[in-house]
Amino acid sequence: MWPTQREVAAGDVVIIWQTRELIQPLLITPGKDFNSRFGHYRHSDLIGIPYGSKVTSRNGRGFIHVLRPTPELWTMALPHRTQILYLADIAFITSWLDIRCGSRVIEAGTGSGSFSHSIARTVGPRGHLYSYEFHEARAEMAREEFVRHGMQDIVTLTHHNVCKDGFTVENMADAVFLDLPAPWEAVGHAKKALRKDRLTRICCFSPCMEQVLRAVNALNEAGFTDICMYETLLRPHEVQQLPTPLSLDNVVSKLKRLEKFREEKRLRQIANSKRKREEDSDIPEPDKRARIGEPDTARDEGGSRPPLISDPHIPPKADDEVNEATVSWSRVCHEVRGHTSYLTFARLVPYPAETSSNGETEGLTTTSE
Amino acid sequence: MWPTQREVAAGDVVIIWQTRELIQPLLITPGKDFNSRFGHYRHSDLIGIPYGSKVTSRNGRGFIHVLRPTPELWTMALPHRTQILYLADIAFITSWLDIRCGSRVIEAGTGSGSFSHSIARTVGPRGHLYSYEFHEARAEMAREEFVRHGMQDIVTLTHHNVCKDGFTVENMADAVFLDLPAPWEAVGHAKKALRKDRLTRICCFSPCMEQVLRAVNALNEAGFTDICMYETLLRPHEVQQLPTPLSLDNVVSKLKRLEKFREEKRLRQIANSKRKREEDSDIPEPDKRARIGEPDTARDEGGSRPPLISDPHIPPKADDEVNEATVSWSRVCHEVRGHTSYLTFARLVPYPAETSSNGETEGLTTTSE
Amino acid sequence: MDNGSDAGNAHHLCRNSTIQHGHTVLLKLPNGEVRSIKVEKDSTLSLGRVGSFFANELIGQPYGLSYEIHDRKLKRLPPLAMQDIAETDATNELINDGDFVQPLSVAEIEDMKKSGFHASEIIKTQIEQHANYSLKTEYSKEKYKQRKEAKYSKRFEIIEPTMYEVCDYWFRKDHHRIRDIRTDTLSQMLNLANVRPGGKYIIVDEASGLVVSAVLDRLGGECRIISINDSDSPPAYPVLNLMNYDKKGLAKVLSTLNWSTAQEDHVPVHAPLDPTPGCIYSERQRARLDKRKVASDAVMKTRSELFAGGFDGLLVASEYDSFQIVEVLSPYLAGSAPIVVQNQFLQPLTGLHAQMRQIPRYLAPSITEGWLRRYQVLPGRTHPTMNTSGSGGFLLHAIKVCVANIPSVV
Amino acid sequence: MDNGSDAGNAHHLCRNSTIQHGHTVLLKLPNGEVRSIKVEKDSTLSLGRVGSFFANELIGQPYGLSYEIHDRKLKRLPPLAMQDIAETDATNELINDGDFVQPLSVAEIEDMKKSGFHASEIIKTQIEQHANYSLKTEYSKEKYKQRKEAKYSKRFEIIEPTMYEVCDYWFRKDHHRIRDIRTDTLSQMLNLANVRPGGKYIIVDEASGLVVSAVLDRLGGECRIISINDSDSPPAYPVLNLMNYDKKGLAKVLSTLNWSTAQEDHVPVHAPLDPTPGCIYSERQRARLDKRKVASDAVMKTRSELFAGGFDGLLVASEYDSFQIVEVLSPYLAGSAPIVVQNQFLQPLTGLHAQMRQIPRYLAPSITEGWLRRYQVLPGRTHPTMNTSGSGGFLLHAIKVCVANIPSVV
Repeated sequence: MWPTQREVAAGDVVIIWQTRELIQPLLITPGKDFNSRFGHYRHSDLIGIPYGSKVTSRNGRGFIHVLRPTPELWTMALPHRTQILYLADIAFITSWLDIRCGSRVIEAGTGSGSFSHSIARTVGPRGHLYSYEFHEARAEMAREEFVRHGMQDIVTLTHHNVCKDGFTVENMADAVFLDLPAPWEAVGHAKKALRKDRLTRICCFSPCMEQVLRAVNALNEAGFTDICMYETLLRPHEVQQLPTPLSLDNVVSKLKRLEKFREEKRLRQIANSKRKREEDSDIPEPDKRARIGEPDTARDEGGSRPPLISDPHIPPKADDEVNEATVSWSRVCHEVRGHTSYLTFARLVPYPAETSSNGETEGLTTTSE
Repeated sequence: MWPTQREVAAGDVVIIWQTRELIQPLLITPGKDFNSRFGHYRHSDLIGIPYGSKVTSRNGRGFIHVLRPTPELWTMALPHRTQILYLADIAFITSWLDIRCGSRVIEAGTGSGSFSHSIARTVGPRGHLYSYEFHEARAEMAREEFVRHGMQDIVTLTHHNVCKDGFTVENMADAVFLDLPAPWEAVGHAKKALRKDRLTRICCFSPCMEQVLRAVNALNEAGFTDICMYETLLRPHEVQQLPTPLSLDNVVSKLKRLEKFREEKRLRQIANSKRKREEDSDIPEPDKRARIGEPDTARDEGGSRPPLISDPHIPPKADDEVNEATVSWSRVCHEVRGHTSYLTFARLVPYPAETSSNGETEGLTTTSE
Repeated sequence: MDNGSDAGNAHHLCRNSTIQHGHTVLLKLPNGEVRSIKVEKDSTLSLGRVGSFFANELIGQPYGLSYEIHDRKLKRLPPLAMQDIAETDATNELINDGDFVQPLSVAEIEDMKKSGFHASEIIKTQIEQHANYSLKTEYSKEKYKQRKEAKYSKRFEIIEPTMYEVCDYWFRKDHHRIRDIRTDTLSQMLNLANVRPGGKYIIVDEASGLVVSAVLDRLGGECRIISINDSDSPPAYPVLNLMNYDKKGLAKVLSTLNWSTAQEDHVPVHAPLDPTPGCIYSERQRARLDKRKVASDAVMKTRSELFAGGFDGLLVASEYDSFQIVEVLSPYLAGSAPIVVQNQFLQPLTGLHAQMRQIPRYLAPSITEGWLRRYQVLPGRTHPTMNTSGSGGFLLHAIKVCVANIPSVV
Repeated sequence: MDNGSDAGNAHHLCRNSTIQHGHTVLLKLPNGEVRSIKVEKDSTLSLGRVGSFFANELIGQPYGLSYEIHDRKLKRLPPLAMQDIAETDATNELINDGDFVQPLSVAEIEDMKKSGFHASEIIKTQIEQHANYSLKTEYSKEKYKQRKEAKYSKRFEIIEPTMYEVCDYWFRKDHHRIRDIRTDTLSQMLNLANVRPGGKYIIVDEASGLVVSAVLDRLGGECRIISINDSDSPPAYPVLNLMNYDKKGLAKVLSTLNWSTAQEDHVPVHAPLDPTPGCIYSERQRARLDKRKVASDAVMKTRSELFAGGFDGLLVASEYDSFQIVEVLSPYLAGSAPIVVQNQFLQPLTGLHAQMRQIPRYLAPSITEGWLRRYQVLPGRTHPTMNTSGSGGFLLHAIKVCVANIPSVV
């Protein structure tokens, strides 16, 4: 799998983290450059630096972080060949299927390889992943990717229609994961591939409920038991630094000042208008006068508001005594993933009836391992 | 519906709130007593007090709150005749079905009346609820309850199998709510009952996915459109007052004091043991001596720990400088409702094709209202 | 029966069932986008790519129907049956997750180049992406076709402005301005506050008028509302515009105070409202004085009404210190009246809860968070929507009780 | 191949696939309850109403099978097919919501009396409740029957102690002691921390050893763990007991420091570890001195190992100030190593997030909450479980990066 040495070496696949939304893999190739809106970088400058380094572009346009790939980072960075599996599902499936260091696992199909990378990491060199992909070009890309990532000894990739042709191994897998449009067609083959000397497990990954109902039925008929179904998601929370909520006292005092200001202004205007009227007493039509004065007053009232006056569309939160205190509040992000797939699980129990003709009444036996 | 006057009167149904878990209705009947583990109360003492009063038992055994019934409180207090509908579902269904003051609504079945009370409250005397219940005794209890609650003018209750016999009204309901095991059997009848002069709406309430799939199909075939399905729940959060998390500094200083104490104790023990050995030098077997002394030492080490020493099973959070500061933190309650039912909604649009022979190509028409 | 004609009735603020001149209406376009548009007599309404038509075509039409534009004329369409409907998630799903049905984008090619892929690999991928399309299931093909169709259809629907639709529209359009109040949360607020015909409510609405509009719509105006705001001007409730209420009818059921005039010890700084004897006033000045007096009298009347108390519920959706709000306004609630406080963050309600539960006047404060899930229910393809809203806001509710000790003995 | 026999191997802490003398095993009883029981050779194990049997019957048996007790002997049973299974929710649903299938309880009768119902009404209700039962659908009847059966069955199952099952068992038994870490959250911690064979991890586990156990189980001991605790004694990790690890093998992969010995400037107050010249020591005293020296050497070695750094990940589930913990321990992480902090409350992680994002050493701190839903999938009766856990804890994860500025120019 990906190298574990501390420094970046030529030929390593590294993860270039630019922003949360811009994370991409890079094959370190001396002589090549990496260019992005966050700067220009020579691959050769990255060789020998510790993984996890922040690298600044000398032209000052920005910086990048050079990270060691993990299946989780790879999932954020990988070129999507199909809809991919995400952390919550992968993690939960791995646990439920009891996939551990040394496990032998089957997956179909390979897809974008998101699950494959995570499982290969977990089972390690003592375990093995048998991955099947129906689509030839996709299988080829995945195969090259696995080689580039040093996973060829852990993963065996087969271009194969498992629904029709079954799996290439028999009686040896600890766990089977089916990410297929019609998993029920592969359930029988999966049973053959699972080892019979101990408890083994299966998972069908299906986005639609109708697929679940058919898969459950097929699993039950094939003799799988403890059938159960889960959904799991991650709710991402975002943290916001916000001003401490204002006290009503601030609002009241602001509103009072505002009222006083307006009243004073009005009285000034009346006084002005009175003075004018007295001065212009030779003009006989006060109505006209008033009509002339009116727009002025209106403009004045509307246009020369003190800065404290609020736009009625924007509640006036600011005050003279500006509230400097802030709080860190969080909430779930506005738009989140609402569904990925239903996870249908089942177990295959090595009950002696499987191998004996009289299971129902047979006494206690001990399986030898 | 329930009286709106400010004071409790004889014949009122009130809600007696004892604890969050103990909320019950009470019909105020002069001469009767109300007895609970929170005290003894005369009904007549409750007459004339304002709704919302806290009433103390004179024997000092406790107090109760006398509340005005609302459909929400009633749902918490009602005698369950069937599995009941809860706030989140009732509220959402009411909104989606556009049930408002004046609406004419159909529900089947009545069940425990939780939905009926909420709808009757919302449509008010200008609207009407036609409620159907298949089960005779349950219908009878609901009928009596509606009378006791002054709802007889708003609700018409019919004991009736709507799947077989349909509804008692035609072309007049604004909305239909079906809480039936096989809603698809009533969809055709519902269409008849809905008015055709404007947009109307329907909701099927089903706990199982298989019921949803059949209901969706039936709605589509009956000409309902905009079929959609929702689930809604309330996540209750609990607030806890907790000590502010301790700093590591406290732990470190405690661990250091502890280490010092132990070392001093050990040195004391060595000194003691040495002194004893010198005093008892006539005894020739130091091994035996030590063996005798050993249990003492062990007991001492194990038994006379200073109060600061931690039980390894309970991490020692307390310290000399006890942290008095607390924080209010919240989390979702440990066990919560995970599912009630799936809510399948649809609309019935008054498209002229309904009444005309050539709907597909017909030009614009204005319905007269 | 609902009809726009009696909107002026003091007891009824009925929802309009037909579109009238001057109404603002919501239209749903073929791509699912909802747009608000003002219907002015004799004008032309443009829906961008969907086309244009004469506003008069819509006037008098009932809400809730679908049309197609033909030569600026509307043709009424039958509603879509399920088999004609594209995936709910079509747009999102294909953009976010289903890139595989599209040839490589320029950005993707750039990314591949940057990742050190050879040109040959990129070309191979391109071919694969196309091959992929032909390999896709019927299901995916249909989706792709429908999305294309949605792009070019001239169909649109007039949305009936129910409270549910209006809330949903604003939640999608600008959830910040309605403080993240989602349809489920709004519905719960109305039920928890026991909103019923004939009720009197105090509302603090900094959610663009959504809460006020919801109560008005639910009760068809058979209610009395005092709303409290933080400004010296009447509150701007843009959500209310979609209700197309008659202004006079509205004024009879809804009055507003601000945090200053809502104080019992508030002393208005106002000038004498009657003309000063000996002064000569122009007609305009006199009209202004009259208007001032009417406004001032209205405030005084609303103040008296508030301070007289006996309100049936308090609904709060505000940015200010919510404990202060509850403390200032709860004295005007009748015993047993519900208090419902909304916030888009949990933390302020946690604090409010901690403060309220110290005070016997507030019975059983409880915090809840709404959870809502929408499903696509197309035949054989039933599943929850792939994307959803993360949060629809939090609620704290409690019951105002009377603290006076009333003893009882058997 | 997994087998208990090689548990002493330094590189393998394999899970036992058969039950051995001294193992603690989990048993699932007919009512769904899971119980832990210690299997001691030649003893009798009692499962209450289900019955008793000789422990030796279980020794040597593989995990994961079902048995029935007959005369203190075990008979192995075939696994239950779906049609033989009772509702997942059977117990809860009937207790919480389905009172209608039961006659009135004494408490209900009391409540009805108190509510002013007449005796005749109560009797009517009683009759109705019974009538109700006969009217119930086949579905409900079956449920009722199955629940009755569950009560009297002698069937039990030995649960294979997978990390998933162990976490689930503790979450149900005492979620406080594992800090609300649900199976989904625990799984995410392992993946987010990039737990892989051969990795070195620093773990702060105040979750009864759940996190330490999970990492050990996932890697079969092919790893190195330093755990930091807050006590002067080795940490009590009760969850680890269910793993039935060989003590010696465990000591090779797991070492513990406390917050004092994990400080670089820590000066041990210890006495001379070599015998004081001229003193006479008993054999026991000498042994005690030796033991002290071994313990002290181990601490010194673990300290050196920690301070040498280069760890592959930090996992924290602690009650203490999590920012301090991260600040103290992150220097020992290799560049690019993940940091994963769990808490059962959101608020402390919100604070931690606000502090960490000020510091360039922590890349992209993110907070997530796990969401998990279980379904019943019986034929024709598919639905999510009626009751579920409200919270499975929160996670903050970030990546430790190197702050040294490395410039690059093209």
